[in-house]
Amino acid sequence: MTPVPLPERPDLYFIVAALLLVIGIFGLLRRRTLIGMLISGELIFSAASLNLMTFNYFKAPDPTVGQIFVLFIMGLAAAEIAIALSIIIAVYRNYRSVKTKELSELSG
Amino acid sequence: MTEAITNLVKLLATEPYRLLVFLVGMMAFVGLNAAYLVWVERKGAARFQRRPGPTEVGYAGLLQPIADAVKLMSKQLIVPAGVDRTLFRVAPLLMMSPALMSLAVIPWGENLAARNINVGLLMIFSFASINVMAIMLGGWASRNKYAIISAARVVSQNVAYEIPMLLVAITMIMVTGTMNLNEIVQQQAGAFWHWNLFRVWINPLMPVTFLIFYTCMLAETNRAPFDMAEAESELVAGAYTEYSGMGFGVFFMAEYANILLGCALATVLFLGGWQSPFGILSGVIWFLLKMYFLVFSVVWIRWTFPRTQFYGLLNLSWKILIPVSLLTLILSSAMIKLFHHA
Amino acid sequence: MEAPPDNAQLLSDCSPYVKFAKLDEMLALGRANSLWPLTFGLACCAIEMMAAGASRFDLSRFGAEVFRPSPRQADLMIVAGTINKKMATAVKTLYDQMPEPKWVIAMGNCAISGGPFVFPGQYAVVEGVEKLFPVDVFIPGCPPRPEALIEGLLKLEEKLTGKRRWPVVKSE
Amino acid sequence: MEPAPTPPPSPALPNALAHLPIPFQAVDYAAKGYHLDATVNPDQVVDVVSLLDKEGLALDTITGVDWMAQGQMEVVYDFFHLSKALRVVVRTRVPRDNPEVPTIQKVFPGANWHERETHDFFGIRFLGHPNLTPFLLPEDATFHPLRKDFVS
Amino acid sequence: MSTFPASQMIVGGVFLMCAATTVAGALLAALTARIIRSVCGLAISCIGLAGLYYFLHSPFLALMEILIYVGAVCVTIIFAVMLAEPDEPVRDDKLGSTLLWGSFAFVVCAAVFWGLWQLGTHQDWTVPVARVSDGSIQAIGKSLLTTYSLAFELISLALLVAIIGALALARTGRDKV
Amino acid sequence: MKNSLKEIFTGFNSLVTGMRITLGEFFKPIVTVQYPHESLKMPKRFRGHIELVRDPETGKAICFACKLCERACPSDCITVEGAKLDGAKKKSVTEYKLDFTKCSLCGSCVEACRDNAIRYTHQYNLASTNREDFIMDLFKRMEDDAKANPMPETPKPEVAPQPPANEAPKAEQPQPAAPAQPN
Amino acid sequence: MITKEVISPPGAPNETFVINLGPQHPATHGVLRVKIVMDGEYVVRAEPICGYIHRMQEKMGENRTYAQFLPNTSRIDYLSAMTYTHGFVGAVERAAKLQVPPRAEYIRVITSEMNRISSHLVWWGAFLLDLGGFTPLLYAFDDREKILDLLEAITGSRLTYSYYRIGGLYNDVDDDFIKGTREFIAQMRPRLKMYRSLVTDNIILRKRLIEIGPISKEMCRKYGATGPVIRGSGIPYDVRKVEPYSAYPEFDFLVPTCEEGDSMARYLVRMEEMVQSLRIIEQALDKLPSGPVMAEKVPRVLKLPAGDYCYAVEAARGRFAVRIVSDNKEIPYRVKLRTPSLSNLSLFEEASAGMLLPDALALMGSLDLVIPDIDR
Repeated sequence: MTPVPLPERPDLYFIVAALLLVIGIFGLLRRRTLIGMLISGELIFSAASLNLMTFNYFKAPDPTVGQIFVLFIMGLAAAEIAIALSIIIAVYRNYRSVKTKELSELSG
Repeated sequence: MTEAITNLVKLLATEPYRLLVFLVGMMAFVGLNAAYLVWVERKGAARFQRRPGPTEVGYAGLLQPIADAVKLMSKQLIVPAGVDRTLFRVAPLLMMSPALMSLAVIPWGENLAARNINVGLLMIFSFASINVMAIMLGGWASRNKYAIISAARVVSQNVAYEIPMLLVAITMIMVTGTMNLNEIVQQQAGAFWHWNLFRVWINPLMPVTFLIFYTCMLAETNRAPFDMAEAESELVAGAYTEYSGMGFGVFFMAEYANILLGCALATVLFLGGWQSPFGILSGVIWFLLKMYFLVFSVVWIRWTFPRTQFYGLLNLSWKILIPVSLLTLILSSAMIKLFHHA
Repeated sequence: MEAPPDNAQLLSDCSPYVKFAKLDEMLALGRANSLWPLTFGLACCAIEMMAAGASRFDLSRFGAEVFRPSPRQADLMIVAGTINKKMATAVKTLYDQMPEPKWVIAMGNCAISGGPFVFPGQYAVVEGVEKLFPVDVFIPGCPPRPEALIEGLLKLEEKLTGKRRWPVVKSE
Repeated sequence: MEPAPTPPPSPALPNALAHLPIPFQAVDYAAKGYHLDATVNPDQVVDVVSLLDKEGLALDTITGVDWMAQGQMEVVYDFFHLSKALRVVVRTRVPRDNPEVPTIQKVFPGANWHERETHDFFGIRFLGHPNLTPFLLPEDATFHPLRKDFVS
Repeated sequence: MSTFPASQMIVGGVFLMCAATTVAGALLAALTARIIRSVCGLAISCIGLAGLYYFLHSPFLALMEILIYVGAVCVTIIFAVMLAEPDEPVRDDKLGSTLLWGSFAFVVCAAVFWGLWQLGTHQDWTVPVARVSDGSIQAIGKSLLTTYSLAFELISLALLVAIIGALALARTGRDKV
Repeated sequence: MKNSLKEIFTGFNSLVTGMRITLGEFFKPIVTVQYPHESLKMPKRFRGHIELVRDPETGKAICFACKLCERACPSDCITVEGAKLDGAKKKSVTEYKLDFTKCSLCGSCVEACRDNAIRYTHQYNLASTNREDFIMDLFKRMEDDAKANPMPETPKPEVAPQPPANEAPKAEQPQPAAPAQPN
Repeated sequence: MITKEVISPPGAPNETFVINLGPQHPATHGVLRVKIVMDGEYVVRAEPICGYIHRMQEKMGENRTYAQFLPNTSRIDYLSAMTYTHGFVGAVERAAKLQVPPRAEYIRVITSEMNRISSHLVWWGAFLLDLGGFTPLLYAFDDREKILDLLEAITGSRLTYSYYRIGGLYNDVDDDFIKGTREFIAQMRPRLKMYRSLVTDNIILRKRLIEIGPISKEMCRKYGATGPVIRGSGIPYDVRKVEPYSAYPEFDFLVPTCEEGDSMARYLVRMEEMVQSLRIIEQALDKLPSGPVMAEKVPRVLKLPAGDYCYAVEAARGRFAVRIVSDNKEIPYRVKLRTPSLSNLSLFEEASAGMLLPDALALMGSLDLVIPDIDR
């Protein structure tokens, strides 16, 4: 029996997705700037998308569903980026800083 | 013997080899073309200005690009103090590679594409969007005020012009019903009125669509009159100000490779690709003829007009091109729905 | 600023041990035929420099019409005009910003020696661009005709390649 | 784009500014190249210039002359009229060892550069000038080359 | 592909390269101190991810990933970086805390992977999958405009709101200064 | 709306007109004088650097080192030395140095010379890698010329020099015919 | 025009940055340096810094005799050298009470106007180069070569003519010149029409110039701007009309003006001036009197009577005035050169505030600067 070719092994995708998720969470927690956190957030989105696609490809009967969901995720991510960046720029203009530590006014 | 040849052909026909051969061939072709487009540009500019242009280096200056290449390669590469070294070095490559990769899906002739994929059109657009990143990173990494202003301009310009370009692409996808470039060309077989440019019965605004595409192509490749990125009289050399030697050379080549790509794409989408205008004797020669005519017109435009003002450029995109391209999109879909499909 | 080894220097250092003759020749030929000047005019001579680039005389025949606005991409600095003491530092900086190998043409009498603006007790003019950095070709005149600039370019090519490819024009 | 009417021929000049309280002297234009000439004290300069401004004259130039033998510096203000042939010269003299004149930059903003240039060349200080730094000379220049005793 | 003997290996290699690119890009994005490199990391990661999508037989998605993430999202972020220029502040915490965070992350990673693995292999999925469509662009288009038309509309609405919101935010931010 | 449409139309039209004009120029013949292969003829009055004129009868320099040119030169680029040769009535020039790198080609020297002893050359394409090439010894130059061709063929003042500033001009013809002389 | 209110309220964060245009920059046509404080792409404050080509012209005036100073005048504004020499020569002649023969005056007018056309052609090309169009520069230089050929044939030099002499001219013109000039006029008129359809009507150019960089009449007066700048703002000030000199009163020509005061107005004024110059040359050629070209009795050693003497001419960039202060010696006591570019540029700081960078550079180009003319 020939070994399963690498691209056909779901576990590899899972590893990548898990790594992406963890790196994303790690970055989200460790980053001190808003844009850095945003980027980490994007990584988490990517992890979710990859996971969805993997399950869809290997386990689901309709291969379009996963793609459509990922497309939706992309759309949402784009929207989120637009909003988030405009907030960041507005914050920057008002407070001259995008470092989360210095934005105590926001929480208080 | 014949068997061996058949085997060889079979081997070549298999994907990886074919891809490899075509990619290498494509790179050589693009490299040569980009170099000689510079020559065409210089010769053309000279003739528009009633002078001979390069004549002394080789016959009719044909060795000029080679002399330039030799010189650029042997120049000192200055990486100025304070720049972001990695990004500074990566940016030219990032500019060059997407253009090369995109050219792999262009069908130069029947069965003459490195890779005939179903989403060829999409691939070109998605890779083209990487260009912006490249100029931007180059400008940013240079740590030079002119370069940064230029980078900011490039982004707003390319974002503004990507929208009408994509809208036109969607129109074309709708009209042709496919994203496969090979199929798009095949649909335009026959005499020249079968070309998409003249298919006014599908969309009466087809020539306008072509003009929009052409304008956007000029803007996306930062060509005059939209060359805000390297507006010499304002920003010195714009994003490329700090680049010397081959770093600049690669940017320079990539610019011409992008022009080549834009013109090739316009040829495929609107001018019937390799199809001959008379319905017979189709072949790669027609493709090249059409493409070089477009390239010539790009040179022609550059040496005719002054540069647009930056807000004029954005106004043109947001106030004219986007509404009109939306109009053509809607019009085509309506026409297709009403007259051409069930 | 990083100073990587100068290619030309490296080559000439190695030449006793390695035969670089052909390569050298090719490089010289390439360089000589693709001299991109810096867009840099100072005074009257700059107009003649522009005229030399214009249709009547056309520098582009020698591949030298690619005037680069950024010193990083230029090979040749045509100092066309008077350099005064206020400008001298800027010119020097420009020269330093150009990547090796680079050449300088002093066009016009002002660039060669300060020209007619030198008089006893003068306080402003640098008496010749040679005081700032080495010059390869001198073109006298006030201002020199565009042909003289082309001739200077040919002289520079001759200096680079060691032979003159063009006929010598005798005036009269 | 319309062609402008030809300006009227010059009026009888000596009295053109006669209503102003300035001791103008009429000068033969053909011989000298200007019509009216006035020498005033340094502290009157701003007032005189304001009056000329109200008359609609434009500032031509400001310059200095170093009269070393007399130990004086002369500051010369040239004005011209925009529609008739009327050139007015206003002069003032200051001691050479302490040349100070009030600035007319508030009246004619264009005087800014002319005054800086005059300061460059002669070392005449224009009191109240916002930015009396070297204009044509290098930024760190401390010499005044057009003084007659200048040696480089 | 089957006619080419080493194609299995090449394909496997390319696959691993994609996976590695994805992870390496993500690491760069999360760890580097300079924001601009972080964005580059995101872009690299997205390109790798696009490769993975390609292996999952959805080239359309792969190209959309590049178009949207690299061409739009990353460019926008770099643009914002240019406007705001926030470099990461120099970290003052000690090695110990980094190790702590790292090991914590590793544990989470393992847990997540284990969970996914369990889910993927041991759950009772309908195997083998009977494909009801070929996953082509046509199929996606049809689904988008039939089954998922509501979601599609909602996403469009969200995007519209986002654009307007972004415009409003950016404008007021500027005017206040 | 109508106005903006009109603007778009006229704008587009202007672009097309521009492109038509440049295309027209594209097909016109070139205007370039391809310098090392062909060259322009300098006009008779062209002011190159100066040179000493030889007397058509004796073949010697006309100049007798009166130093008027030296004094007239605004940028001090001429140095003349003369000496009385044995049995000669007048001095004759023994050294004539021109520092061409300072010259402003104003022509003061030629106008100052009362005997047409100096004239302009038509050297218009000087260039050298050596600056010293332009500190010229005009006397030596003339001597070399004398060795090459002992007698100047025709008396030819380069430019029919107009009366210099200090002489009252002769009443001239309204349009003087250009003196026919080969160059 | 898009401009921005540039004065930030007090306490607002400072978002500006400084860029240094020049002294070597393609847009400054030489060695002007402009220190621009920018807010994004908007110019907050643009301060020109001059002196990078200061060549001591006024100092040299005190070191040389009147005749020796003549070549210098060609090098102040090398693009309209004739008019500058005219200004200096005129001042000396006025002081020495020399009567210049009419033929000389006519030839002065012809050569000055040809020089004006060639100067405007260079401006036109360089301005278009600023705006990013390269080809017009070469067309302009092409036409300019024709003028230079004509002038070189009579003066012997292409740029720094030194053609006028105190009391007349260096030498007379010949038939070839007159014939050539007539030919040139016939060639130039259609070329100007071609320029119009190639450039003036071009939509891109119009969008870039119309309503960009307005300069008011009052600003012109306050800063002493002259030449096409002031005429572009609607004031018909032209030295040739207001203080007529030389043979100008004998010719029929118009002083073109535009009310708008924007960059396009200055552009149109210069284009129209070329047409008017052609008219003047044509009339002068028709009426060219015969006679000598040098005044009688020009003293060998010229000493001007003590006093100060002014003379103003209309150079291509505006009013050029010379003030000679004499103390009855061979060399002047003081030579003051009032150059138009200096006054024209001095209003740039005020006029450019709040503009976008490319617009500000278009404004600078429309002022038609020659830097040695500012720095002298």
